[in-house]
Amino acid sequence: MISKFMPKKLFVAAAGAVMLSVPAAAEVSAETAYVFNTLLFLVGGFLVMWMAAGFAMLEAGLVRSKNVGEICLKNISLFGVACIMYLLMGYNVMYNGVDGGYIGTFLPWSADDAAATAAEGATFDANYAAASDFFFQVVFVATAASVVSGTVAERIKLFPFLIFTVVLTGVIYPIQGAWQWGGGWLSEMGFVDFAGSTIVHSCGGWAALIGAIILGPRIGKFTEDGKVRPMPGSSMPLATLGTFILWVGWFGFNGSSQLALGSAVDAVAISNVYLNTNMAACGGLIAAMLVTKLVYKKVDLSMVLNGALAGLVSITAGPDTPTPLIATLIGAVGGVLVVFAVPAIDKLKIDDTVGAISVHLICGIWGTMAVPLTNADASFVTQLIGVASIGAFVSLTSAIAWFALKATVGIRLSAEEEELGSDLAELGLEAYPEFGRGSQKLSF
Amino acid sequence: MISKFMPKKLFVAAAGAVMLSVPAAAEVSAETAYVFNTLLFLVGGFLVMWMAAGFAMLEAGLVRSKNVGEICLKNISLFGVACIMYLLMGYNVMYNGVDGGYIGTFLPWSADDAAATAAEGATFDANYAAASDFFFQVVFVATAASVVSGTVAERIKLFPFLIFTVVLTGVIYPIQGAWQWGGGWLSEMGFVDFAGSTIVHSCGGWAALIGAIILGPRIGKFTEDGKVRPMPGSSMPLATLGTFILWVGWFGFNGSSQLALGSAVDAVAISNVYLNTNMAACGGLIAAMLVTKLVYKKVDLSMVLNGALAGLVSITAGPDTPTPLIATLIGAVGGVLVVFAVPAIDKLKIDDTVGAISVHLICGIWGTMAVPLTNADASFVTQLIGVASIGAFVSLTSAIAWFALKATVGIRLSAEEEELGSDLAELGLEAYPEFGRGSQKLSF
Amino acid sequence: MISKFMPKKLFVAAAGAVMLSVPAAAEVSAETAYVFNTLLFLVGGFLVMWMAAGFAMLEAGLVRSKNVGEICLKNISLFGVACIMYLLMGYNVMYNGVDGGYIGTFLPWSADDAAATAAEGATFDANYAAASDFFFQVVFVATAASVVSGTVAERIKLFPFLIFTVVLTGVIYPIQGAWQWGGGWLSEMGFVDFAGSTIVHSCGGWAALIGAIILGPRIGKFTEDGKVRPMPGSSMPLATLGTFILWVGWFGFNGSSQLALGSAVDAVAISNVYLNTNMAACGGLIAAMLVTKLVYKKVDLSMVLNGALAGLVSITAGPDTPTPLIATLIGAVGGVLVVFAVPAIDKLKIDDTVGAISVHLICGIWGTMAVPLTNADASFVTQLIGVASIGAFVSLTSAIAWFALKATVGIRLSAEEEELGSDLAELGLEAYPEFGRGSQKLSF
Amino acid sequence: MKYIIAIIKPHRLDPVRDALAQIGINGMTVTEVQGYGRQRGQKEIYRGAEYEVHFLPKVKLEVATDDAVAEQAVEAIQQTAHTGQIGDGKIFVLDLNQVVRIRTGETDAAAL
Amino acid sequence: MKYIIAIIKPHRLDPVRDALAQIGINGMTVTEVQGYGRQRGQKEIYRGAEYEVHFLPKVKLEVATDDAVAEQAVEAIQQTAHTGQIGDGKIFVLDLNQVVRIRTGETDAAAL
Amino acid sequence: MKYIIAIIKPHRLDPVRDALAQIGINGMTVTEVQGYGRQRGQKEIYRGAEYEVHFLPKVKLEVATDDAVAEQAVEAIQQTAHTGQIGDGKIFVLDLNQVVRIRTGETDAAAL
Ligand SMILES: Nc1ncnc2c1ncn2[C@@H]1O[C@H](COP(=O)(O)OP(=O)(O)O)[C@@H](O)[C@H]1O
Ligand SMILES: Nc1ncnc2c1ncn2[C@@H]1O[C@H](COP(=O)(O)OP(=O)(O)O)[C@@H](O)[C@H]1O
Ligand SMILES: Nc1ncnc2c1ncn2[C@@H]1O[C@H](COP(=O)(O)OP(=O)(O)O)[C@@H](O)[C@H]1O
Repeated sequence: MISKFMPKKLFVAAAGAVMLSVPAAAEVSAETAYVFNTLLFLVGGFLVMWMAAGFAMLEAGLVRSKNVGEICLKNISLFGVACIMYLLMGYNVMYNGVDGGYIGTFLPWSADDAAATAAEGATFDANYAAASDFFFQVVFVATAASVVSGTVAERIKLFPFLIFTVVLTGVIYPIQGAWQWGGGWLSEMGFVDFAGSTIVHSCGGWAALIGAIILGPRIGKFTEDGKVRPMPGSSMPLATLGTFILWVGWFGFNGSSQLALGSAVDAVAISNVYLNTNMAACGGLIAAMLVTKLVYKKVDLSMVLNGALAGLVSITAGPDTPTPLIATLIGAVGGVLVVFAVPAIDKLKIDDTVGAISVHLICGIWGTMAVPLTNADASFVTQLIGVASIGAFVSLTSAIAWFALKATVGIRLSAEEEELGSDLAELGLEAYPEFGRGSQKLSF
Repeated sequence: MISKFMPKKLFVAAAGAVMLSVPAAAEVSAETAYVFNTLLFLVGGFLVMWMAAGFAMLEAGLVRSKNVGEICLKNISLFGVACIMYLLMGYNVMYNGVDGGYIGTFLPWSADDAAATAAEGATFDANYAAASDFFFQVVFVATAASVVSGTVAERIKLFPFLIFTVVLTGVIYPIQGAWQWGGGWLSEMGFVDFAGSTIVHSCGGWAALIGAIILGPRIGKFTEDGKVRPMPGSSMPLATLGTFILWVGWFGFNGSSQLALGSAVDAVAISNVYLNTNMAACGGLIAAMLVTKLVYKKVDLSMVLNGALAGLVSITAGPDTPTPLIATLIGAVGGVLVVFAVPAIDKLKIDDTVGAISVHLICGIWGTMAVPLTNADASFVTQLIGVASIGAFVSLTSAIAWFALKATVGIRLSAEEEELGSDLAELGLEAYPEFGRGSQKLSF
Repeated sequence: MISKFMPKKLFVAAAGAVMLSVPAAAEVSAETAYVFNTLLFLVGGFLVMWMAAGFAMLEAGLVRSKNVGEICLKNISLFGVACIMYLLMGYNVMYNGVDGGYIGTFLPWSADDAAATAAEGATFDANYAAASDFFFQVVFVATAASVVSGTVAERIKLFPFLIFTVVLTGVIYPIQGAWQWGGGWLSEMGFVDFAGSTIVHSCGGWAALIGAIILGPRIGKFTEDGKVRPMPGSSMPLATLGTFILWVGWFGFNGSSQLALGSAVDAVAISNVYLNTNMAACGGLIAAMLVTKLVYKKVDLSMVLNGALAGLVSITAGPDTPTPLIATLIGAVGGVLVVFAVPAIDKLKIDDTVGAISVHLICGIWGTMAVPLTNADASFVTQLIGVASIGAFVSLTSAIAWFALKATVGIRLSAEEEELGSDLAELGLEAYPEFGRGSQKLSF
Repeated sequence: MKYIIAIIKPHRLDPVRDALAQIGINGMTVTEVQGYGRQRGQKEIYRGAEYEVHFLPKVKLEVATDDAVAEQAVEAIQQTAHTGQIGDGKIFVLDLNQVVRIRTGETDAAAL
Repeated sequence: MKYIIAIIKPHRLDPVRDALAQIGINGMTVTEVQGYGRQRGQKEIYRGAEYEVHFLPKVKLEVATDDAVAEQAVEAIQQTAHTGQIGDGKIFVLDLNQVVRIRTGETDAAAL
Repeated sequence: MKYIIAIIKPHRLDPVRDALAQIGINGMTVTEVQGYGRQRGQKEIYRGAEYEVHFLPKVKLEVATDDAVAEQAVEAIQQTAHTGQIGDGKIFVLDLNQVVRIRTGETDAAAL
């Protein structure tokens, strides 16, 4: 009998003893492993899907109230677009027949689970249900697109942004993804990116950077005498909530990127990934807090939130190999980076509304380059090749897409619409109709 | 050894190879299946429980600020009432001894796990722990009740609403649920409703519709010259958050309605359900976005959010059989329906504060009728019989309950209280005491 | 073949039959159990981690808008501090070599999974991956610290608070935790605290109580003529959201405290814990609602939210033994307690900004003392000894820490800073810059 | 010219605007204010402690008019804002020296 | 009659209201405003960029009084709102021609 | 002395403040208001129903000045707030009897 009042630790040891006395098969059966793996994808999938809400809340908190409705709309609709495009072609461009090359096939995805569900002689080599894999992969695509929406917020037009999302999620992301996760040339070379510091976060970050440059800064962001005029976000608690949501979702993002839960070895690996992911976020936020306090005398909450995310992005390329303390440090470096990257990008007169370039691009690079520190299978040179080639590819293709949109439908709200706010201009409603609109004008 | 730097796809194939070489039993053992099934219910249960927060945030975002506190209170307290009533009688009315008939027994629920926990000779025929099943079922009841709260918001009195919830969750919902999920006459007839488009969503929708009619519209909603006067919701980001929460919760709602995870066949089925659920939401929101843009020139965020939910409700009756593309289309039809249903219901002078009738009733019917399109085991006629009989039953019993409440304790706030707001009238507090109350009066 | 259109209940019975006909090993294999247990910790861990967001939102909703940014910062940074301290020493102080005594060893934690991951002859006696256990344990520590932040909000200085958190999570919490969960003297004596009514919630509660006394009330909270001046929270929907988040997280908190999922017996136990946890929350909120209505004529939403949390805290010491109805009642008593405790603590001129002392300390004690009612293995006397000894220890050590901080760096904002708000004073920003700051002054 | 300041109940704003339009006044400025007077504030309750909110939400209307219309305007406001219940508000009339329309630079009567 | 407009620090509102009540003034209208003057604004920081918020939260009090009480009222406000620190605010007194109580139609002194 | 009330477009506030500073006026009080005039409100849409928001966000500036500067101030405001588009706003000038600086008790010219 298992008595519940035993202390946690001891009780478990006791239960262990009980377990051992059972003369059971020690191994995990093939079908059980199949179920475990599928479950890992499903749980990981809903956690990463939940990150879409995190981006929405983070960005809604960091834009001014006259643009909050539109940023909510963008975040939910880009998720829809991403899922549909990945289904229509993205998945197969990324995974279907890449074979050491550069690109898969432009075909819609469909499931093939015949082997595992055969009435007789079922085999479980596929290791997981096809749709569970697709579901897990598709939520990653949306993450890359979410990065972009934050940077270009408050001045971009809605539909041109969504068209860019179509291109990003249907073509750009899958192609560079194919190079690594699809088994393309980068993976053959030995590039390491466990859950996507480069493939997801930097990819989104490059697209955002190019977009911000082509789009130009918000009106009034940089004064004539070259100073930065801050435009404080409308709701710190929403930004905090968004950060927490992203943090939780990241356990799915990194943890389920182990891709298998069917053995003790996998269970151990995933546990380490969870813990390292958590510690890197802690390291990032504490570092950002201390540095802002030192540099600015006050602790900037928006920076601390960015710091936590910076930690998470930084660990994403290699959450499996460091010890928890090293993971904390990797995250902490990310947190420091972000505190200095945000004003540096401002100095370049690039207007990144929510700091996404600093968080996802800069820390995505840092995280990728940090992998060889704890992973003997990775080399700095290969990591650098991966970062640079994906950076070049995404920047170039994004630039083409942004310029094409600019030249045709136009990507930017008119000055009048921007002044009025994208909510009234494009949605015809207000995000907070009862909370004293117009007040933001008094802040300066 | 499993090397982490291999690309995702290839790595999995390799791991598969390793697995196969293990001379293990291929099947899932009975006890392992028991644990898997129980786990499926627990994970599904906490996800669906989380939907209660989704309804609370969605509705809090869509009512005016003077009623936000009360809508929060209603959403959390209806959850409490629903759980208690389902424990006291609802579960057994729905599942205990229906046997092809119309109703179970009015008895409190209690767990019987003796077979599985016997010290010797335990058997696992029950397939899952009793409490995990109850937990999963009980969160569905609350969902049905949440639908009602949104429609009748901003004018109904708190306690009469809760008394209606007692009746709905203790009697009305369980009886019609017994007809299908309890193994009653509808299930014998071959009605198909995988996770409750009809049994949960339409059920709540009918109760809401009847309530809205009996209660009458909010003061000022319809002007004397027959025009609709919009009353914009107080917080678009909260409404967006609520929608995302519901979306995430829906993976539990639909996914765990497979009711078993103990085999590869189940794992495949659940994966398909997850993916289809996700795609239907995407279809619904994109369709709603495009249609509102076409019809109104602007994209109404509140409609897009309803569109996502419409997609989710639409797929709920049959998320297991369509391909993902068809699921997207089923959701898209739901998204279009909702865009036209909302103003149509307004035209009928029925005041549905958050659009719950359009989302849950209309799309619940659509989703149920769409099942035969992809499921050969379902027939249009039987589906229609199910929709109609449940519609008639819930409408009738709801009407009785609403009228009885109206005739006795009264269901509506006084005009003065409604003007003042239900927060001050019934809670004696304000939801946002510092954000300039009264400003909503300036919107007209 | 499994046909999906069968009613839920019947379908499961049928699936059960199918299962039985398979001539599989009935038991759960040792490695499968290892994976299940690890999974239990990981899922429980991310759910409890999510509670940090719940505390942040609850507290952000219950403080005035001029302090919302700082409370968000405190909640996210205390999580970071707690994780780092527990890694650096807390875990080993609590679990490493306590052996019936009072304290473990001051050493950083590190994982040892060699047995389970050995290439040959792997054994699974450890029962779960080390990091999954650490991850699950560490999120509990943060919970204890979160309790404190709510009570001392709106007047404490940021860094002194964080230093206190260092002491609490690195030393105070682990030592008293060692007494019970670490296998120390209390556990040997037969004290029962399943998931931490005393060890987590009361521990945080005592530290909060002592902090509130030493810190003193907020300016203006108690008028010269001895009356209480309420300072209404800035956002009821955020407080509601926080409560829902905590509720969901609690399934991980209590459910995964079963510590094993590798058998039907465990699955049944966890299911009961889930259900009882849910019912206790329902009981607490409904009781608080009815009592506030009776006593104050109006239903105070903030109290109902506290009531739900009170129910959750109350059941936490013994969610495994009661029937669901008894669990509802245990929660309901908690809900009633909190309604009377809040004004009582006000009368003592102790200023508990969010009611955390009432919820976590008072109900933590009640929950611990209620265990013997349904658990034959527990005795009132031992429970009392546990409550009293931990209360004495935490109060004493907290008092030392608070006084030391007060005497050195100071713990309280200047009157001017408090008046201005901690956001402007310590963060240099506003949580809601566009929503009419200053308006709170008009409430009186 | 006159500068009319009227404190009214928020929900009377729309009717008052219509009434003013009928006598040819098509410009006004509105502010949300908090009023204190004979009408007692709302009793609120928070966490077991009751308290009175002394100030009640009102709307302040500012209308600049010609001397000729001023009397009519005051009457229109008084009659339309009137509900007969305590807290209906007050109308204040001040002398106005000069008016300028910013867009055109027109002054006084022409600027109204 | 006089129309007194006072710009004061928000936290002085309650004492001022009490002081006015003591000299028999039981009606007033209050608005949240932003003040600009000698008192410098708050330095805020956001994402690494510092900036000054020029306007500071103040409260505007409007009180209509009889000529007889006006002086007393001004004095009461000045003394109670006074903290001696920069930014204490200003009192403006204007002539008031006419007052109407909306509820009753009473005018002038009777309406106050 | 004069009490100048100006209703302007919110985004012109900063330039107007600068312009006033240049003629030596360093104090003012600002309120968010809703304006109604020739400029038509924004069409908004919500859940399939269109409606017009009649009131537009404006900013109200209140500046007390010496008689000597008043004219200059009015001109500065008119010129700086001017965009030439409908809805630019209005300036109202009232007589001001008395000013008190709360901090020092100074009155009139000295208090400005
Ligand atoms: N002396 C005053 N000066 C300025 N405003 C006043 C004055 N007296 C009343 N008010 C305003 O008029 C509103 C209504 O006054 P109140 O005394 O409550 O009702 P009534 O006018 O019906 O007697 C108050 O809320 C306040 O805004
Ligand atoms: N000329 C003015 N016209 C209108 N309001 C003014 C004027 N000068 C100052 N104020 C108001 O008075 C407030 C206090 O003025 P300030 O110069 O900061 O301090 P002090 O009155 O103590 O010298 C300002 O914030 C502003 O609201
Ligand atoms: N008679 C009036 N009294 C008070 N305020 C007025 C009056 N007429 C106009 N206003 C204010 O001036 C603003 C601009 O007026 P409007 O008629 O729209 O444009 P314009 O001044 O360019 O003709 C209005 O929004 C309103 O706030």
